[in-house]
Amino acid sequence: MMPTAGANSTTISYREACRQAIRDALLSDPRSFVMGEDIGRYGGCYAVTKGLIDEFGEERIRDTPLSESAFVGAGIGAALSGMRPIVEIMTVNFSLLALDQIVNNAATIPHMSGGQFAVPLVIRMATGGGRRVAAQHSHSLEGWYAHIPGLRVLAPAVVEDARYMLAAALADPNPVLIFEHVMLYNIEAALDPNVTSVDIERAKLRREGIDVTLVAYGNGLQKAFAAADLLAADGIAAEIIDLRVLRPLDTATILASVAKTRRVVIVDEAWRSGSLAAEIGMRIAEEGFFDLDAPPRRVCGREVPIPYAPHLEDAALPQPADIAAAARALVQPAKGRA
Amino acid sequence: MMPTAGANSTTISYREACRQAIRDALLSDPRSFVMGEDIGRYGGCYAVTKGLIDEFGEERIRDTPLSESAFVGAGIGAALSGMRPIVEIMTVNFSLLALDQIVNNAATIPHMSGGQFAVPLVIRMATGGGRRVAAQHSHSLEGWYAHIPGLRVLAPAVVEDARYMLAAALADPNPVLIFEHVMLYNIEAALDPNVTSVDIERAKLRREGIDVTLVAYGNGLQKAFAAADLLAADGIAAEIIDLRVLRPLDTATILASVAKTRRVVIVDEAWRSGSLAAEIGMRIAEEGFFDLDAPPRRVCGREVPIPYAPHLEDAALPQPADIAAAARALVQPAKGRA
Amino acid sequence: MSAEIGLDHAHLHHLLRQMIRIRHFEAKCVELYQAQKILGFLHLYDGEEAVSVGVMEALGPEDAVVATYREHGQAIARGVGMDRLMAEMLGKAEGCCLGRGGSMHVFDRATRFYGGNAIVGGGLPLAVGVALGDKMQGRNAVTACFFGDGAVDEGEFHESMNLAALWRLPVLFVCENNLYAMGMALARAEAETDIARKAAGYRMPGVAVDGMDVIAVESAARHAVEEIRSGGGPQFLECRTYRFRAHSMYDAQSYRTKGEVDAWRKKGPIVRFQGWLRENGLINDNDICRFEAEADAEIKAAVLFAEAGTLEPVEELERFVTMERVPT
Amino acid sequence: MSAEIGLDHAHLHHLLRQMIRIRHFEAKCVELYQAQKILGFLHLYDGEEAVSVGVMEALGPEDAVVATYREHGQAIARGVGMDRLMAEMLGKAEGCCLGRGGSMHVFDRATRFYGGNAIVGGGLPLAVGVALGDKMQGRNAVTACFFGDGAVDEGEFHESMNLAALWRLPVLFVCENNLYAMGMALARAEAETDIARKAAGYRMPGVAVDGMDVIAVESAARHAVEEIRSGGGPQFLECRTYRFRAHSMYDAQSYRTKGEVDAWRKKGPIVRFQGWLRENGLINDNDICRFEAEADAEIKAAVLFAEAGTLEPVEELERFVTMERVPT
Ligand SMILES: Cc1ncc(C[n+]2csc(CCOP(=O)(O)OP(=O)(O)O)c2C)c(N)n1
Ligand SMILES: Cc1ncc(C[n+]2csc(CCOP(=O)(O)OP(=O)(O)O)c2C)c(N)n1
Ligand SMILES: [Mg+2]
Ligand SMILES: [Mg+2]
Repeated sequence: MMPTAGANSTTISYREACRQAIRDALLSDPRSFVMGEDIGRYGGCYAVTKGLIDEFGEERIRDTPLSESAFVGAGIGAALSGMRPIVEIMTVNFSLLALDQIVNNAATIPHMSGGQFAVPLVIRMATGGGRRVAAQHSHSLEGWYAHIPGLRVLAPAVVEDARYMLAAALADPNPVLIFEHVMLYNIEAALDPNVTSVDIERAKLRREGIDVTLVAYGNGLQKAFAAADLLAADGIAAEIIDLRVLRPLDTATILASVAKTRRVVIVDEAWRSGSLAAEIGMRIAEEGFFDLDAPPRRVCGREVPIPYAPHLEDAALPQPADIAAAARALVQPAKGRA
Repeated sequence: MMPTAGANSTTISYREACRQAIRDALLSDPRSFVMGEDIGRYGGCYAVTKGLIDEFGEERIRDTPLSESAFVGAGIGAALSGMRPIVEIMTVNFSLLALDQIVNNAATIPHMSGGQFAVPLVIRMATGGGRRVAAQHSHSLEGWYAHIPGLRVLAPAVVEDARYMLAAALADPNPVLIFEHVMLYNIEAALDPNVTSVDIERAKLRREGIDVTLVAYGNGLQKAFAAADLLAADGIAAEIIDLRVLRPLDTATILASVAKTRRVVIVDEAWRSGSLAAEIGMRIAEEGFFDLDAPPRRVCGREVPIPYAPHLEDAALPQPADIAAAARALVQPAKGRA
Repeated sequence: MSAEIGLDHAHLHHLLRQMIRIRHFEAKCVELYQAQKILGFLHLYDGEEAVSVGVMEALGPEDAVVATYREHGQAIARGVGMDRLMAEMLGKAEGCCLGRGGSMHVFDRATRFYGGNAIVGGGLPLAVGVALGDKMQGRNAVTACFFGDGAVDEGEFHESMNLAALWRLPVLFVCENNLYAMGMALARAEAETDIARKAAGYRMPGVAVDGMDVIAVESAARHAVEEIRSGGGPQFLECRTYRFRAHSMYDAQSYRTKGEVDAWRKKGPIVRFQGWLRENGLINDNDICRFEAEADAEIKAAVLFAEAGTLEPVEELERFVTMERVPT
Repeated sequence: MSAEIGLDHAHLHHLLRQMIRIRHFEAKCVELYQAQKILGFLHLYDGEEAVSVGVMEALGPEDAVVATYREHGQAIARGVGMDRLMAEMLGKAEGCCLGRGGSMHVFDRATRFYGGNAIVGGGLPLAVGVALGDKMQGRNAVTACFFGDGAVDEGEFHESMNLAALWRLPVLFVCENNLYAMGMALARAEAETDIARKAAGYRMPGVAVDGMDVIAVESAARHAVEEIRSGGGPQFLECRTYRFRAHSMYDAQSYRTKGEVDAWRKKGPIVRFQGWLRENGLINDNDICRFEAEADAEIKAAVLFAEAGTLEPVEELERFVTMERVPT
């Protein structure tokens, strides 16, 4: 197999970008290794690590038993002892089994030890719904992780971020979680040859507009773009902010856009109550209150376990039309205000 | 020992109220039983279940091994097979080990099974900081549970609710989580003999005021009262809303108060980013935007692992003076706006 | 009731018929998946039929079952109707879970089938609880808990085994050891690969049985269930079997050789049992053809039923997120 | 280095001195707790001193330790300075964790002491990881992981034991079996109460030793560490001991009888070892008095150091929530 197949081709997939990022890390830092379920022989449940075991061997591409708590904790311990582990939890759905290790050890030890120890660990996991795999396999719980002091939480929504966020994450002396949305692995894009790194600090303006700001992340960004196209047809120019970094939140970039458009719709596939969208909306209300011409709005997942039936799952997740409708209602209150 | 010691006395403690509530449940419903760590022989880590094993025996006061995932899951299974389990997780800190069972089974099975099965389960746990037990034992994660569809989440902040919420929770055909704040067990109050039940639907107006609304829950309520006294000294009349029910949120009661006072400060001991306070603030911004004379404010826990050193823990948690200051800044912008 | 299996024709034919029903049902599922009428994951039981068929024979209607996400065979063997099962796979409102659960989440109240569970190991604590509830309510019921070799790696396995043994609960732990957890070979996942032996660490009686031999599975299960019913506490049954197909419909199978798969296919539960019945003159080709025809007819009807099914109205999406009453 | 313990006076005296230092240190902690200078939980090691003292003798500076929340003894035996330890208990900035961790969270980089952990079982995966990291970096270091009998109930025990054995990692699992998890007697918590035997379920060598006999603990630990260093993979050491006091400072002790406690006190690690040394003329009362006086002086100085300590400025509260660099 060709480890870097696609690297030179003009466009690559999000999946391939993730794979190349991991491969770069393994080539550039002998302390790095990958650990997780079925990442080796199987090639990764989403084929992200395909072929890496052949190139780097079983020591550095470490298949683990089904023991989320133990291998995530082992990643923390390995980081404490000088390694730079890249732990893969197949999906966020299974990360609940490792949550104690992440919250009580990874996020806590540096502060609790008075700065004696750092935990330079990266944990990657797939997240999100849309694959028709029902309630236990479709969670969008990245917002929970964004609640935890000590963690940095990333959500690459474009191929470029999938390609370059990992290197920045590994350079961070703190535990960094990377959430790859299951619906993004197959998207493709051409990489700008002049870009070889990205920051993991700032949100990013992905599309300029003057009428309303759409704040989104992960798969929500795709939907925001689709919604912006719908809005454009109505003569509404939507500005799109890609959060990119879910913790710490880059509030400044969001506020600057809202100050310009004076209206905001926050897109979040997670359950509405207690969603990250609530935090973003509240920050806008706290700090941008007098810039707003209309209440902040959010388009979130319906508060139900995600059903298997496609028409029900589609109804449970935010869709471009919902986002466009919410934006329209803000821009054209007369017509739209529900 | 006297199982109902204090039952007839005028005032009882929050701890005793919890104990009486459990005893009532055991006496009134043969399907109910208590299961958890050290609830029997030891009498409960906060002495809530003290003596119950002598009265009801080991079958119904079931000491469990240190296996949070297994005994919480067992509670779910027992509920499925017709029992009415009252599961105690010593503290919310350990509930992370059982989170998979709560999220993926308890909260999901009724909907996922198309309504074939209900999970009439009550899970009690202690929560919160303030006891000088440092980062791993001081979490305020009830907000996370309030994010999960299918659960009802209660936070008794007064002795009356501690005394009567359990019965309502057991009557609910759905999984109900009750969060008892560790700093409240010793508070005392006289029970109104005319009150023998409480609802688990509505927030409650605990103090009337016209200048600003303080929204709080759990131990935050105590702090809100203290803050209101400080504010009263400055001639500011604060209205206090006790959330009581963290899921589903009673937005109407909050909005009604805010419509009156036009200013709101939300108190939450949890970490600020992604806190329940964010959800409440966002709902006010969404639905009460035009009622507000000033931005919604929140006073939350600092975003740090809770330190052991008392002066640091106190600094990490919201204090009455912080709440009063935030309220003052809203009411007297000239003076206070930071 | 005795652990001796009635070796009369009727019973033997019944066992074969059950395995054929499962095998053919899933073959149809593959077609429907390729036609994109079944979506998401589809974990086939192809090769493991003898396990569920054998174990379910030992259970009565009062007993309970906790299943995995590879549960079509478990459901059919338990008696879940093919029509409602197929409708579920197609996401129809006529499905046993209104189409909300799909392939991985089959629940059926009538047969006390407490669900396919898609979190590996997630069903074990649940099974312990169902058994606890039954015991506290004085029912002499057994809960059969199915899980794979991979689930043995999880902490929930350890906690649940201990709790069941400690409280002497009526649980039959059935480990479907097909030697792989997705692509993870048992020997690469477990320091101790003799799974049945692990039961000893909890003072739980445990045996390993040839999971490709439906008679062996049934008699071991009957024996275990008798022990449990007589108040002996939980039992552990490891069924050594093999998954003939990919983990879920498609995978590169880079983790095993074609030769390994072919060798196991020759030991397949149906081909082997059929052969044994033939050799002993306990069945003739007409019988087999009839069973297959009957199964195909039943499946055809199930597909018709499912295809003709309706979609749950989107307005019902939030129904049952919270229940209004506890169903009885 | 051989598993034979140098039974010379110096070494024997050292062992006794270490146990006395721990016992007296904690006696002082009780006073400070009653004076409300130590707050929160305070889990005393009273009665269990021989375990840490014996095990730490088998470790070198290159080795690592993962401790529990009952870790004063573990920390002192490992060589954490009493002054910084006491300052930590008093919440002072001069404490090893700046006063942020307190009694349950002693960390010390200099001795590779990876922390007291207040989540039962939470340290086991960590220890597996430290050992994995050391092994991958070619260090011939051993990680000693301390945990109680209650931690054995947790799923993390199961997962960590398997992972360490599967990957043959240099971990010494030290179970401090004091027969109770808070008020939960081992026999009420575990179906199999012979903890050492559980190691077999992971093909890990495991032995049980009299945890009240410091010599027995040291030689068993030395033997285990040698095996680990020679590449034999992890070892399991169950130390049978007893907690003389309440779980944490105060509890009703409704879960055990006074008689039981008194019987164990007679078998106490210090009184017993002292007696044995005396009988064999290996020590005289002056030595003992001297050791006690030295310990008390050291403790007095530690208390003075701690009392004189400062409070970390509140402005520093958010420092180290995220690190600017990885300390080396
Ligand atoms: C907790 C958890 N981790 C990982 C997964 C992903 N996953 C689904 S099935 C599977 C393999 C399970 O193997 P086994 O238990 O042997 O059952 P089998 O599929 O072989 O029947 C894995 C890893 C999951 N569903 N749940
Ligand atoms: C996961 C978890 N559950 C419960 C607790 C509460 N708790 C603290 S110590 C303890 C007993 C632990 O017993 P053991 O492991 O035997 O250690 P010992 O205290 O006897 O040294 C319990 C239940 C906890 N800290 N963590
Ligand atoms: Mg398997
Ligand atoms: Mg113990």
